[in-house]
Amino acid sequence: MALTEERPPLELTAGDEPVRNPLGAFSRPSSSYGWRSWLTTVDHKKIGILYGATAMAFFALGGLEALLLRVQLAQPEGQVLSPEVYNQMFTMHGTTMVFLVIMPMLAAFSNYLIPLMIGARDVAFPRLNALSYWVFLFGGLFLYSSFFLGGAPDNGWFNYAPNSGVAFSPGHGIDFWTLGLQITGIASLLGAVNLITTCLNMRAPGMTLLRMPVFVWMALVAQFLLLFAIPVITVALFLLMFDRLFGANFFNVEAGADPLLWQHLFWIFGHPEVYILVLPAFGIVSDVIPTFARKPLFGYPFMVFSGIAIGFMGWGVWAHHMFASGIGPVSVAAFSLSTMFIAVPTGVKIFNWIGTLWKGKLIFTTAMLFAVALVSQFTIGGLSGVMHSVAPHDTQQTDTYFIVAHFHYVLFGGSMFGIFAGIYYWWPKIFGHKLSERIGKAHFWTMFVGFNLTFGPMHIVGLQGMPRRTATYPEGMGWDLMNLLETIGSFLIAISFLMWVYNVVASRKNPHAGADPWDGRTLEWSISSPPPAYNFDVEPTVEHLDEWWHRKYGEDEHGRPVRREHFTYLSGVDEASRRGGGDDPDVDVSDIHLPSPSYWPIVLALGLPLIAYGLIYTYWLAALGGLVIIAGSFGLGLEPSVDPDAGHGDHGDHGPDDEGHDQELAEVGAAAGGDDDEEAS
Amino acid sequence: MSVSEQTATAPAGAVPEGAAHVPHDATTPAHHTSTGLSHEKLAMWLFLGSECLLFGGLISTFLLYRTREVTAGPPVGDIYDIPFTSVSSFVLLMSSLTMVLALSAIQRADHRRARTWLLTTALLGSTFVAGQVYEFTTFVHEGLGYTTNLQGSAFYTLTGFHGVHVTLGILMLLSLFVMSLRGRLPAGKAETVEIVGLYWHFVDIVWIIIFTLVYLIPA
Amino acid sequence: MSEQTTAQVEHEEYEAQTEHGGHDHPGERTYVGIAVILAVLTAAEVATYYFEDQLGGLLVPSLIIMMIVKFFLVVAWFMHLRFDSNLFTRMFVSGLFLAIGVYVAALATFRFFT
Amino acid sequence: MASLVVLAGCASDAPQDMLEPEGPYARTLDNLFNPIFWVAVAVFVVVEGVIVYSIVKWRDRGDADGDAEEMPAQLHGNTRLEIGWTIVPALVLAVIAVLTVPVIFELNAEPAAGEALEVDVTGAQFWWGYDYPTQPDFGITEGIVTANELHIPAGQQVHLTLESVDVIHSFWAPKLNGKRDVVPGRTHHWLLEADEPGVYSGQCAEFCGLSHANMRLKVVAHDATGWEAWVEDMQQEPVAPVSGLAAEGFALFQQRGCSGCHVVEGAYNEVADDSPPSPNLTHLFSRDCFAGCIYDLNDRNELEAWLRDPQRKAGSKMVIGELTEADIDALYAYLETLE
Ligand code: HEA
Ligand code: HEA
Ligand code: HEC
Ligand code: CUA
Ligand SMILES: [Cu+2]
Repeated sequence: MALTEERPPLELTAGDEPVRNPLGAFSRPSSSYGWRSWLTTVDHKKIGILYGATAMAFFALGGLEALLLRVQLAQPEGQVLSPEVYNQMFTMHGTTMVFLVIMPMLAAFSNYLIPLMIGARDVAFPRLNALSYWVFLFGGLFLYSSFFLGGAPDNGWFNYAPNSGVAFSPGHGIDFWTLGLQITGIASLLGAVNLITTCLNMRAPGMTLLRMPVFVWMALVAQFLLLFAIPVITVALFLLMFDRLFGANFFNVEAGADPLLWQHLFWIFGHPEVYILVLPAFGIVSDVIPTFARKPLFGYPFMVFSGIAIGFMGWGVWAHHMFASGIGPVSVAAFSLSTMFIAVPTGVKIFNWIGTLWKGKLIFTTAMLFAVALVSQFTIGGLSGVMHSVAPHDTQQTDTYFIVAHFHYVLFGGSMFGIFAGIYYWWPKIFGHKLSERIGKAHFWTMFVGFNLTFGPMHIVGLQGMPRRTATYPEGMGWDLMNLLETIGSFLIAISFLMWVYNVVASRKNPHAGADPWDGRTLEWSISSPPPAYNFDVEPTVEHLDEWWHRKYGEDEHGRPVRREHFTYLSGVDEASRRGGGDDPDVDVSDIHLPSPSYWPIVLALGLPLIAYGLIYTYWLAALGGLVIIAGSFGLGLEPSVDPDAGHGDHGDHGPDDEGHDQELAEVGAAAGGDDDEEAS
Repeated sequence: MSVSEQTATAPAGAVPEGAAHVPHDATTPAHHTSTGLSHEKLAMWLFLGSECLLFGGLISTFLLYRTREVTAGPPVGDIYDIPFTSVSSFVLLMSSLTMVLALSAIQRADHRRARTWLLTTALLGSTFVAGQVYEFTTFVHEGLGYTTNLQGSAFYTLTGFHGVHVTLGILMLLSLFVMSLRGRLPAGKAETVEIVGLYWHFVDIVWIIIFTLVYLIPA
Repeated sequence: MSEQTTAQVEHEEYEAQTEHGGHDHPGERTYVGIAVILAVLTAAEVATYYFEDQLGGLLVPSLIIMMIVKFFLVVAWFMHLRFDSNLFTRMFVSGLFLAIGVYVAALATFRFFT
Repeated sequence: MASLVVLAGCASDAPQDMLEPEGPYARTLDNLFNPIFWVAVAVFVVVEGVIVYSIVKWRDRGDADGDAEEMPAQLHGNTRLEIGWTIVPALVLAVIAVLTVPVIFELNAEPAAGEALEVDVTGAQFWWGYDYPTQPDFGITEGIVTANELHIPAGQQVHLTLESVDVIHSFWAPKLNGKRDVVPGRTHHWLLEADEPGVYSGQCAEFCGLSHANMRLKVVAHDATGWEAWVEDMQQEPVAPVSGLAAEGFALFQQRGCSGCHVVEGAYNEVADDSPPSPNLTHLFSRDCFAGCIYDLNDRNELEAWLRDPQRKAGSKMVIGELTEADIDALYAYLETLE
């Protein structure tokens, strides 16, 4: 059927080649249950869950670091953390939140949802997908291992040169940072190639680009940004790494280097990066709000095009992070202007969301609360962004808490709120039951209040001249009260986060929510919850934007939607969980081929941290890592994606047709092989 | 980068995932994708688009530092051996020709020629890499080491990255060669050759740029 | 004889896969022709090295133009972008132009071009 | 939120409050900020207002009629409206742009020769050095070197030349102007001017290592007579003490290695080649604060504590052997003579 990863025909019978275990190392994993299955899975849904769980674990860590920052800053002359520790904390906090929380969280949503939303059975390269996840995980663990190996990186999340050089940062912390981010970068790049290919190539029949759900669109734009931004930071990281490990001179001022080179490379990556962090969240709320406003998204094409415009313009504004760095008035003016105008497409989004709310019938589930909170709180962050873009005055604002306020409003008020909206919204799809709405609302309101209490006052202390990244501040600056409030707020956020954790645990036993608990609009709601491994019993043929909605609802003579008597789910849904009718598809699913699980992704991924440790400690280890990677690449490459012995995932046999077909291929293969032997001799 | 290379482009001697379509299978159309294009080829083009920003960054770094005074050792422009580099550039350029010839042969199922051309391409590539190694050694003798000055670091890093790309390409070509010997590379899999070829040509065009911007245009 | 048949089968198999079924690939002659042009251009490039002084202000523009032509020839013919799907071109060109735009702008902030 | 920010505008006793400028450059910035701030407030009010209105007006109250399934009108969009809210913000931003761009160039303009007081500023981990080249127009007939406290005449344009000896720092005195990064390997310029005599607080604003938080500075603006007096003082070489505790300290200053790093003009002019850049102590006691302006020089204990352990300022580049209390007393007595 519609699977791309078909069994390579010639492998089956190519003489006496041991196809099954190319290196004879393992026999192929076959289980799809139990904990082991998680190590070898290539199912985009499981991988999505892995990404999500890992990201939330890192969120707890990054949040814990933030709490330590806040405890230190609660009062002037704080003594809780030494400057050494404080600097590690804010560096790891920023790095974690950006690279190990929000990016993977959005990878989680993209992985889980894109195939479901475009009517596909998996992503284009399932095993590569697994590889991405493991690479990401090992990169994150590698970075965190620095805490136990002499100290974490401590130069801030943008790690300016030359303070990042060996002369000023002689420990290994920065090495962990450069190498760790290179590893996670590989994961992102692989993911980008994979997901873009998926979006472009694996859409169900009729799913034209302009019928894709907005989430898919925004994820696609974000993946393009990743595709092009990751190599830029890779260059920066390599240069720094070569400086540190091999004595190169890229940021060696004595040798005439220009420290601004680092800033340019970092921010050419860094600014697109912030849109990578927020666009998928925009996508999430663009799907959540219409569902709970009971109305289609207002101005779908504008939403799509403004997203593309943001992605595009996002490349031309990076130097707004360098207004004070001395790049000269002409450059400053150019980047100031380009930055301002990025507010236009973003404004379009805000207004269109409001247009969707307008005259809707708003149902305030927790997901909806978070979504609307994004619209209102992101706006605040966006407006302070516009204030920064006024370059002359940014020389006052930059490197103060006014900036810290800005980016927490866009990152927390934008990305995190969007992520929580998505979590509450898709939870029943992913796990079959809803999270408790009661706890959810408590979570939301605590978080909302805590968030504003934490980051709101930062605007004020920022304008009052409190610089960021300072481990301590003196009395008498007028910052004391606000800092105390911020710290209290941060603990409210922490409590709200614990409420969420509690909700996850407490809701385990909630009743099954059914396939379509929110009366959703997009295809993922047309299949059972959780979806079967193969997603769709029948590949959907798409005729509309919001296809599932249109299958459920027709129009009466006044153009008002009325629920249809008959519509068909796209995979078997159990009787009890149907919401307002619907039939089951009538097809035999035993014919669906799925790629088989594989050990190779995790093995291959393991090679990367080995190389990284090796570069820091001893090259032998690096060589070993290299071997693991080579072995892993060949293993992954030579292994057929569908295990011929595993009975094609779901059913033990192929029909007689297949049998004959294999036979035929065998002949071709043998003939070709035979010829070659003759020629070769 | 070497690592991401290997994984992202997968094919080092490999059956890239999903490469094998099943043309004889009645239930599966030859190309079942929304665009009618194969996943692997699309993925390769995306990857190459991404590589533009990688090499762009390295080239820009070099250009920036090429205009700066050096504090020790010779500026790199003083020790170029243009005739030598021209020859090795020419070798690499011609390897692109042999690469397309290999592809065209395999599409005709002319396996013998395909193998010849694959091997020639790999050999030309190796010649280029050998030339680079030679160049590096002479430069070091002339007093420009990796750590000597800004330009040394930038030059070796840029050309080194390119060299690693060529080397990976050679590995892929050799893997294809071995696959073909073993009869695992029928015309039906010509696309694998094509994809490796795309990578190979890309590495070649990067050199076309480097040759002009780095070597020929005076600082 | 048997080789012939197998080759044919395989070739058809190949053709069946390519979306336009047997669209025109440039033949080997074309490839060789392109290679000749590339070689000539390279020779011309190298020649500029010996005539730097005579060329004066023309040197850099002429080198850049030759570089672009070579680039274009390889991409269009050897990499088949001329004949292949537009989508590939778009993916590649967006990376390429983005790289040019971004890095030229970055270099400009260093007053590289003045 | 907006109200909070307004509140900030009114808040007093914040010595680094950028919303209360006390010099023409900072005021130019503030004047630019004000309209933009109010534009933002207006957008904020409109957007949040409409959101709140929508929430209140159209939230689903599980209507009494029980017809939960009744749908609102299915509006798909309104192109004219959408074009409208694309264009209107663009126009608003165009206005902001027109206000902004001239200011960028204005604040980067270089003053004509002789018009401004020239000061060379050096950023170092973790203190500021100031070097006043000879400028007879300003009474400076012989170069002046000092640290951490920047003295300027009030009402006078000051042109800074910024250089760093190690990593990136950023020079910032909020009430007088915005920041300018101090980047090693590059020479940057910046302008300052204070309306009135006074002391203006500031600090390094680019993360520069362990004591980034402790790299503060003061700008002291003098009236005309104060300025003349200061210049006069600074051009006097201190007299080396010949007797008493101070003389002991004078000798210890060399024995304990202080003079390997610190210049005291007239007595110890040469520092060791491998010494880290260190503040010039010639007129130490003309200042009120020291070591990145985090300690009060008028408090004897602070300086003694510093000599006991300069590492109390984390990461300080001043590394000395242990001093006895007697040494410290003597050194203090000597340092006190450096006025
Ligand atoms: C999710 C991430 C995200 C997003 C979306 C944004 C969005 C924007 N950012 Fe932000 N930014 C960051 C994350 C983000 N930023 C981070 C992490 C940093 C700091 C990095 C560091 O130093 O550590 C930063 C720093 C930063 C700076 C540098 C400040 C400094 O260090 O000196 C600037 C300067 O211009 C800036 C500007 C903007 C602008 C103009 C937008 C715009 O896209 C915002 C547009 C949105 C709106 C304006 C609101 C909605 C619009 C309307 C309702 C229409 C009507 C509006 C008007 C007419 C004004 N940002
Ligand atoms: C998405 C990104 C993101 C998010 C969500 C956050 C969340 C938070 N951030 Fe920050 N932050 C950044 C991105 C982010 N941040 C970045 C990029 C920087 C710049 C870094 C740099 O300068 O280099 C920064 C810097 C930064 C600073 C400035 C430090 C400085 O300049 O000196 C501060 C200070 O208050 C701060 C605070 C907080 C707080 C209180 C939260 C809170 O929202 C956190 C809430 C806390 C939790 C959610 C934790 C709860 C967990 C527990 C209670 C443990 C439970 C355990 C189990 C369940 C096992 N952050
Ligand atoms: C290794 C070099 C070195 C030696 C030796 C040294 N100092 Fe210092 N000193 C410094 C540096 C560097 C600073 C700036 C520290 C900072 O502010 O972070 C400094 C700061 C000071 C200051 C504060 C100056 C100001 O204006 O901020 C005083 C006073 C001082 N040193 C006195 C001494 C005395 C007395 C001795 C000898 C006992 C001494 N120093 C030895 C390097 C040195
Ligand atoms: Cu100097 Cu911060
Ligand atoms: Cu930005």
